Amino acid sequence: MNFALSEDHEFLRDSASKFVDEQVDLSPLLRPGADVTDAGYDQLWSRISELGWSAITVPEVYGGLGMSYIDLVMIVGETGRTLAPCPLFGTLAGAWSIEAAGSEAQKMALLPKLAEGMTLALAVADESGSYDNMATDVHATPSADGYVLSGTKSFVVDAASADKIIVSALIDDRKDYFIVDANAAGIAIEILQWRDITRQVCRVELDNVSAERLEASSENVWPWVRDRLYLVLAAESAAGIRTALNDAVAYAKERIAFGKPIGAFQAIKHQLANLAGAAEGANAMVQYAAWSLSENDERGPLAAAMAQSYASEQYREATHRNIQVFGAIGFTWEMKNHLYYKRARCNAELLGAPASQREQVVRFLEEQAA
Amino acid sequence: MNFALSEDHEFLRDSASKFVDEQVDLSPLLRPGADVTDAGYDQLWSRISELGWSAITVPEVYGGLGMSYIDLVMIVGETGRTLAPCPLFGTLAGAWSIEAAGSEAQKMALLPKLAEGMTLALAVADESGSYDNMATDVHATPSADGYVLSGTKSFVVDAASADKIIVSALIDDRKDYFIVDANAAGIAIEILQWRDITRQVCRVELDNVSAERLEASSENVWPWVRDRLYLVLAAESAAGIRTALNDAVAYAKERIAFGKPIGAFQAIKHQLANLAGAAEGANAMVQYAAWSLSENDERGPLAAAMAQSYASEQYREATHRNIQVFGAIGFTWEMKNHLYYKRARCNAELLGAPASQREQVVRFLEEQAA
Amino acid sequence: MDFNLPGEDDPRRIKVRKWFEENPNPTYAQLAKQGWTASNWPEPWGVGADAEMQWIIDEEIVRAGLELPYTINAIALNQCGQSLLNYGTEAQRQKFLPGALACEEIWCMLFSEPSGGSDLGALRTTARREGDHYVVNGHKIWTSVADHASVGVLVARTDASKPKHSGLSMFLIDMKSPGVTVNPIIDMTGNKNEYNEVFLDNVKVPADALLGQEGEGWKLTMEQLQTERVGMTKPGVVWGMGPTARDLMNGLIETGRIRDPLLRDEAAKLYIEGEILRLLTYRNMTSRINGTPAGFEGSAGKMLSSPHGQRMADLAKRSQGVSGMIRNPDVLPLPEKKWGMFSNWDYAYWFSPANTLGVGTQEVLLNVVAERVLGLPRESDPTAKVPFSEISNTSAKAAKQVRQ
Amino acid sequence: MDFNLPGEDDPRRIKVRKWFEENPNPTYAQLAKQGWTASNWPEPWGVGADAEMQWIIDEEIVRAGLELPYTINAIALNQCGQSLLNYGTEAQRQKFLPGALACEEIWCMLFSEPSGGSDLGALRTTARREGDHYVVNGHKIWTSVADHASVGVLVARTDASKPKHSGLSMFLIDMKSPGVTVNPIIDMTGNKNEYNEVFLDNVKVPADALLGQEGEGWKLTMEQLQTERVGMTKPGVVWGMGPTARDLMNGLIETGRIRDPLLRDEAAKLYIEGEILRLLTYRNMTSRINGTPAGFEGSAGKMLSSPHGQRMADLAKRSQGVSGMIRNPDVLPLPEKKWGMFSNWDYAYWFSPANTLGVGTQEVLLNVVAERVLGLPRESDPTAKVPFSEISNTSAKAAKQVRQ
Repeated sequence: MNFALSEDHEFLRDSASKFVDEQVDLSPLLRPGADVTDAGYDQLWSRISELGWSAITVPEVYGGLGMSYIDLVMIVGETGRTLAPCPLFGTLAGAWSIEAAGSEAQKMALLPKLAEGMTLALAVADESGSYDNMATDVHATPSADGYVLSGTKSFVVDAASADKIIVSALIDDRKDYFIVDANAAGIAIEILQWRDITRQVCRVELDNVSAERLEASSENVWPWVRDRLYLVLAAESAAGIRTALNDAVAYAKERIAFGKPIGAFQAIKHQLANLAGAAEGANAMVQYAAWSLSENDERGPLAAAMAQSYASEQYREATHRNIQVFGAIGFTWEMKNHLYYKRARCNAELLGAPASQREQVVRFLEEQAA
Repeated sequence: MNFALSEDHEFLRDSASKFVDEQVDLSPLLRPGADVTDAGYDQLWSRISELGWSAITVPEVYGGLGMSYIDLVMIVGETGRTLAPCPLFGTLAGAWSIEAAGSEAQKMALLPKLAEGMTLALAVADESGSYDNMATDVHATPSADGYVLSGTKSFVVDAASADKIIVSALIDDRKDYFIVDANAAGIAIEILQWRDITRQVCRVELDNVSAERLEASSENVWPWVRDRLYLVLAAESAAGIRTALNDAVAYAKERIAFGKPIGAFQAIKHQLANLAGAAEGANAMVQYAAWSLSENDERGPLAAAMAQSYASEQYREATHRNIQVFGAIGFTWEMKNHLYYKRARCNAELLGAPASQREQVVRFLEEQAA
Repeated sequence: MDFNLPGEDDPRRIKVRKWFEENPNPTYAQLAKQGWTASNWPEPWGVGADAEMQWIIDEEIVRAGLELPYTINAIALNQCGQSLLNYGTEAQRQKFLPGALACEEIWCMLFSEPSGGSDLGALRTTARREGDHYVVNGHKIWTSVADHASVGVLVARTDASKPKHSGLSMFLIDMKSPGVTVNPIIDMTGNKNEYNEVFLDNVKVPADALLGQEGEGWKLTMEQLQTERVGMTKPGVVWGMGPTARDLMNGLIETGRIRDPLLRDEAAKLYIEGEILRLLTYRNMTSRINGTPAGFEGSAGKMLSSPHGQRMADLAKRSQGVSGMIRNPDVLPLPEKKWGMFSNWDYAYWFSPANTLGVGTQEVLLNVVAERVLGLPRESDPTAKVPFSEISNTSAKAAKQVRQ
Repeated sequence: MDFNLPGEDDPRRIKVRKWFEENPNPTYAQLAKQGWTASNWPEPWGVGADAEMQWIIDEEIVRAGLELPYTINAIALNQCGQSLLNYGTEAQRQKFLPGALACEEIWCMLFSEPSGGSDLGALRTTARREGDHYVVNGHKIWTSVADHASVGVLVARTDASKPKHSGLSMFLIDMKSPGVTVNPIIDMTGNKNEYNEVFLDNVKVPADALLGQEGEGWKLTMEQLQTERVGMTKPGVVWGMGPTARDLMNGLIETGRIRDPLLRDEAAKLYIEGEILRLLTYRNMTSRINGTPAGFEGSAGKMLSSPHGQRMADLAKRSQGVSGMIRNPDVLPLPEKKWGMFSNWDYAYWFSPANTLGVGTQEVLLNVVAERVLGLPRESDPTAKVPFSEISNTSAKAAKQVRQ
C-alpha cells in the first residue's frame, strides 16, 4: 500500500505545470466571438509534441516514452488545469486506437510518427452522438486497394487539425477500425459551434474515402480506448475542480460585503468546504484509476468509469459554485470562469453522461457477482 | 380565482385545533416500549366520532356531514399536526371504499353507522405491500350466503380496532371489494411493529371468512379511494412540516452556542428558510388538491398524486432537519422529534414511495398529451 | 376557494375583446389611453384593475398579438413607476408617466455597482447638490436596457456623513444627459448584451428630478426590488419568465425522451415544483384581489423560483445529450416561441447561472426569509451604523478581525 | 503508487498467523502481551507497527474470530490512550494502560454536556482543587459505554477566571467513585442504550489523576477528537463502522432490487463515494507508513463519511419499501453479520440521524474544513476571549444584539 506520488511523478507534474503556466494564455478567448484557434491551439502543439506528451504512454518499442498512466495524468492534470487548447485529446485517442486495433506492422509504421508531431483524431460517435447505434453509422466497403468509407461521424475531437483520423465503421455486421488521411478526397470536416471554446470538436462527412483497415480490430477496442479517454477527461476535471475551488477561495477572501470578506459567511464557507471534499475525492479516484489501468488491474475499467462519472459531475458543481461565489462578474464573458464552466459541462457529455458511466459501474459489479 | 380559506374553513380549523390541543397527549409515547394504545388511541376516538369527523365528507343522504375535501383537510391538518393517535385514517379509508364500491342499499345501510362511532379499515395491499399483484392476493369464493375470503393482507391501517374491514379480493380475474366483520370467525389480526407508533398498522389473515360483496365494485374503486388517501396523508404531512419547522425555529432562537442563538448562524438560517419554502409549497398543493377533488376537476387525481409525493418527501426532509437543529437531544426517545420523523418516514411508504406517485404524475400527463 | 381563472364568457373579458376587435393593431399609446398598459394603477394612469381584471386585460393584449407592456418597459410599469404615484410630485407624474405608459420612454434601473452587489447599501455613486441641480459621479453595472432607455432611475449617495442606508436618494435622470456613457456587457451566453455598465461623469441632474425626499433612497429602492421579486415567483425558467415545467414536460413527452427513467423522475419533480410556483402566483393574485398584504410568496417566491429555473434548464439541456453542447441546436422542442430570447432552452441554460445572482443572490434571499418570515436573528453588519465615510476603516477592521 | 494490500503470502502475516495457530482462542490479555491490542503504539505497549503491519495484525485478529480490541475499548485504545504516552506520567501509564490494553478496564469519554454540544469549550463541569484531590461537580451526556466503563476521561473546568478554552483540565477518573451516577439514554432507534448521561456530584478525584498540566485540557481534548474523527473516514454506514456501499450493492444485486432504475443510479453514486472513502483511508495509511502528516483526510474524512452513511442507510431502507417500516424486518440481506449492532440496515437507518451530530456536527466540520484546509476566515465567537465566569453576560449581550 502506497498511495502517494513518487518524486518522479511530482517532478513530471511540476515541469508540466511550469510549461503550461508559461505557454497557455486564455485571454484571447475572453473576447466575444473568439474560438479555439484564437488561443494558440496550433502553436502550442508543436511545443507539446516536442515534449513527447502525445506518445507518453506509447510503448518504447513503437517510439513512445513507455510511461505509465500515472505519468499521463500528471500531464493531463496540468493541461486540464489551464484548459490548454491543443489537439492532445484527439491525438491520444487516435494513438490508443492504433495501439489497440493496429497490427504489429501498423503500430510500427504509425506510432513513431507521434514523435514528429503527428496529430490524430478518433471518430466513433455517429451523428446523434451514439456510440452503439449499428444502423446509422459510417459504412466500410472493400475496394481495389483497401476499403472506402461513407457516412457521417460527429463529436470528433480535434479532427480539423488532425493528420490522420481513425474511424470506426460497419462492415459485415461488426465495427472495425480504419485509418484515413484527414485531407483525403471525399472528407468534409466542419468545426462545430461547440460551447467549450477551448476544445475543437468536429463533424466529419465521408464520401467514398479510401481507408486502411486496422488489422487487429475487435469489439474490445472501443471499451479499451474509452476507459483511457475516461481517465483523460477525469484527470482534466479533477484538476479543474481544484482550480475552480482555489479561485473561488481566493476571491472569497478578498471580496468584501457587509463589512466582511464574503468567505466569512457560513453559506459561502460551507459550499467551499463541500467543494474541497469533491476536489479531494476526484483526485484520489483519478490516481486510483490511473494506477489500476497501468497495472492492468481487473478493476481498471470500473475505476475509469467511476472516475469519469464522479469527476465530471463534481466539476460541473464546482464551476457552478465558482460563478456563484464570484457573483455577476463571474457570469461575464470577459472572465475565465465561464470557460471552466463550459469545459466541465462538455466533459460531462463528450463520452456520455455521468449516469451512463454509473450504469457501466453497476453492470461491472453485476457481472462480478454473477 | 380565490386562493384563500373561507371564514367557515378557518373556523373549522380553529375549533379542530382547540380540540386536539386539549385532547392529544403524546407524552405517554415518550417512554421506551410504548405503543399506539398508550396515547389514548381508543379514548380519543369516541370524542372524534362525536364530532362527526369520520363522516365529514360522506353525503348527507347517507347520514354524513356532506362537507368538502377542503373541510376535511382543515381537520386532518390538525390531527396530523399533533400526530393524534386514533383510527381516523382507517375509518376514512373504509368509508370511502363503501362510498365508491357499495350499492345504494349498502351505502344506506352502512354509512349512517359512522355517526354512531363505527370504525373501519381498508385492506388492499398484499403481504409484500403491493397494490397490484394479481397472484398473491386474498381470494374470494362464492358461498351459500355470500362469499368467503382466504389469504393475507398487510399494512392495513387501524384493522385491530375496526368494527368492519373492507377487503379487496380476487374473483374471476378481477378485484372486487368485500366487507367482513372484524371479529368474524377465521380472521386473525396482528398489530405490526410499525415504526410510527402514533399509528396502528396490521397484518390480517383471512381463513374462509364470510363476507358481503360491495355491489358496485369496479377497477375504478381503488384509484378513487387512493386519491383521497393521498390527500389525507399529504394534509398530515403538510401540517407536520409546519410543526417541524416551527419547533426548530423556536429552538434555534433559544439555544445558545458560541455566544449566539444558533439561529444566528447562516447554516441554520438557510436550512430553515428552505424548509419554510417547502412548508408553503406543501400547504398550497394540499389545498389545491382538496379543491380539485371537491370540484371533481379532471386534474384532481394529478393534484392528489403531486400533493402526496411532494408533501411526504418534504416532510421527511423537514423532520430530519428538525433533529439536526435540535442536535443530539432531538435524537432521544424522550423528545417528540422522532415521532414526527417516523410519521414522515412512514407516510412516504404507506401508499407507495414518492417516486411511484411521480410515475403517476407523468402517466397522467402522457395520457393527456396523447 | 376557487382556482378557476376568468373564462372565455366572462363579461369583463368580452368587453375588452370587443375593444380590440374595434381597434385592430393598436399602438401602445392607444392602450395607454385605455389605461391598459398598467391596468392595476389608479386612474387616470390605469383603470384600477384588480388582479383578475388585470389578468384578463393581459391575456387579451397577448391574444391581439402584442407583447405585454410591462415586459417592454418593465422598470417603468412594474418596478419603479408606482413610486411616482406614491412619492412623486404631480409635475413628475405629468412629465414621466405618459411616455412610460405609452412605452415610448423606456426606463432603466441604475442601482448595482461593481463594488456592491449583495451589499447594495454600500454603493459609492454620489450626487452632490450644486444650486438648482445635483452633480452625479459613479459607475453602475448590470443595468438592463440601459442601451435604449431614455430615463434612468438612479440611487446615489447624497450624504456620506450618514450611515450607509440613510444617505441615499433617488432620482429620475435623462439617459441622454452629457456625462452618461453606456457600455454593453457580454455575458457567458455570448448572446446580444442583456446588461450594460453605465458611467456617470459629472452628470447634471435638475433638483426637481429627486424622487421623494433626500435620504429616502433606500426605502424606495427596497420597495422597488421587492416588487420586482414578487413578479419573479412565476414558474418560468429565468426569473419567472420563459417556458415553464409544463413546457419542459411537453417537450420531453413529444420527443419520447421522457421514457428515460432518470429524466422521467426528475421531470416529474420539476413539474410539481412548477405547479407550486403557479399556485403561489394564484395566492398572490388573491391577496391583491382581496387587498390583503402579500404573504410568504411576497418575500420567498424568488427563493423558490430561481433554483427551480436552474434545475429546469439543466434537465432540458441534459435531455439533449452531447448534441446539446453545440450552440443553439434546439434539440428539445418548444412548440410555442412566445418567450422572446428565452424561447430556446439553449439560451435559458447558459443564462441560468444568473438566476441565483440577479435581484438578490440566493444567499441574500434565504437570509430575508429566515429573518423576515421566520424571525431568526439578523445578520450583523459592522458597517451598518457608522457614517458611510468611515466605513472603509470599519470594514478593514472587521476584515482583519475575522481573518485572525 | 501501489494499492495492493499485504497479501496472504506476506511474511509479516505468516508470522502473526503462526502465533494464532499456536495460541488458539487467546484472551485479550494474551494479545496485549504480544503488543497487538494497540499494535501501532511504541513498545512496551504496542509493537510500533506501521499502518500495513497494523492492518495485518487486525485482519488476523478478525480471522481468529475475535472482535477488534479498539472496537471493544475504543476510548482507551483509539481516542485517549495515546495521550498518556505523550502527556502522562510513568505512574499513570503503569496504572492505567495494562488494564486498558487487556480490554479489562473499559474507558469512557466524559466530554459533552447538555448546555454544550458543538460549543464544547463552554462546558460547565468544575474540578475544584482541595488539598491532594479535586472535587468534581457537573453533568455529562452522550457518554458511550459509561454504563460498563471503569475509567472515565474527564474534561472539567479548573479555572473559571480564564477564557473558556484556557481553564480546562483533563483527568482520568474511577467510574466507581462515590458521586458518579450513570443513567442510560434511549435513542430514537428504541434499542439498548448506546449513550448515557453521567452525573458527577462532589466526586473526589486524586490530584495525580490530572493528565498533563492544569489548563491543558482543551488541547488534549482537541487532539483526541481529531484522532476519533480520522477513524471515521472509513466507508462504513455509521461513523465509518458497519456495512459499506459494497455490502449495499451486493444486497441490491442479490435481491434483484438493483433493477429499479432510480435505485440503481443512486446505488452507483453511493458505491463511488464509498470507494473514495476507501481511497482516503489508504491515503491515511500511507501517510502513517511514511510518517508524513495526515492530509485532507485527517480533517475532512468525517465531513464526507457522515452524510454518505446517511444516504446509504436511506437507500437501503427505501429499497425495502413499505416492509421496511416494520421494526427489524431485514428485508435487504447483509450476508456477513460481522458488524455487531450495525449488522442490520434497520438499526443503521434509524440511528443515522446521529451521523451528522456526534463527534462534531456537520456544520462544525464544514467550518473546520473551510477554516483549516481552505484558510477562510474563522467564525467570530464573542465568548472566546472573556473570562468564562463573565460569559453569561457576554452571551446575553451578543444574543440581544443579534436579535435586534
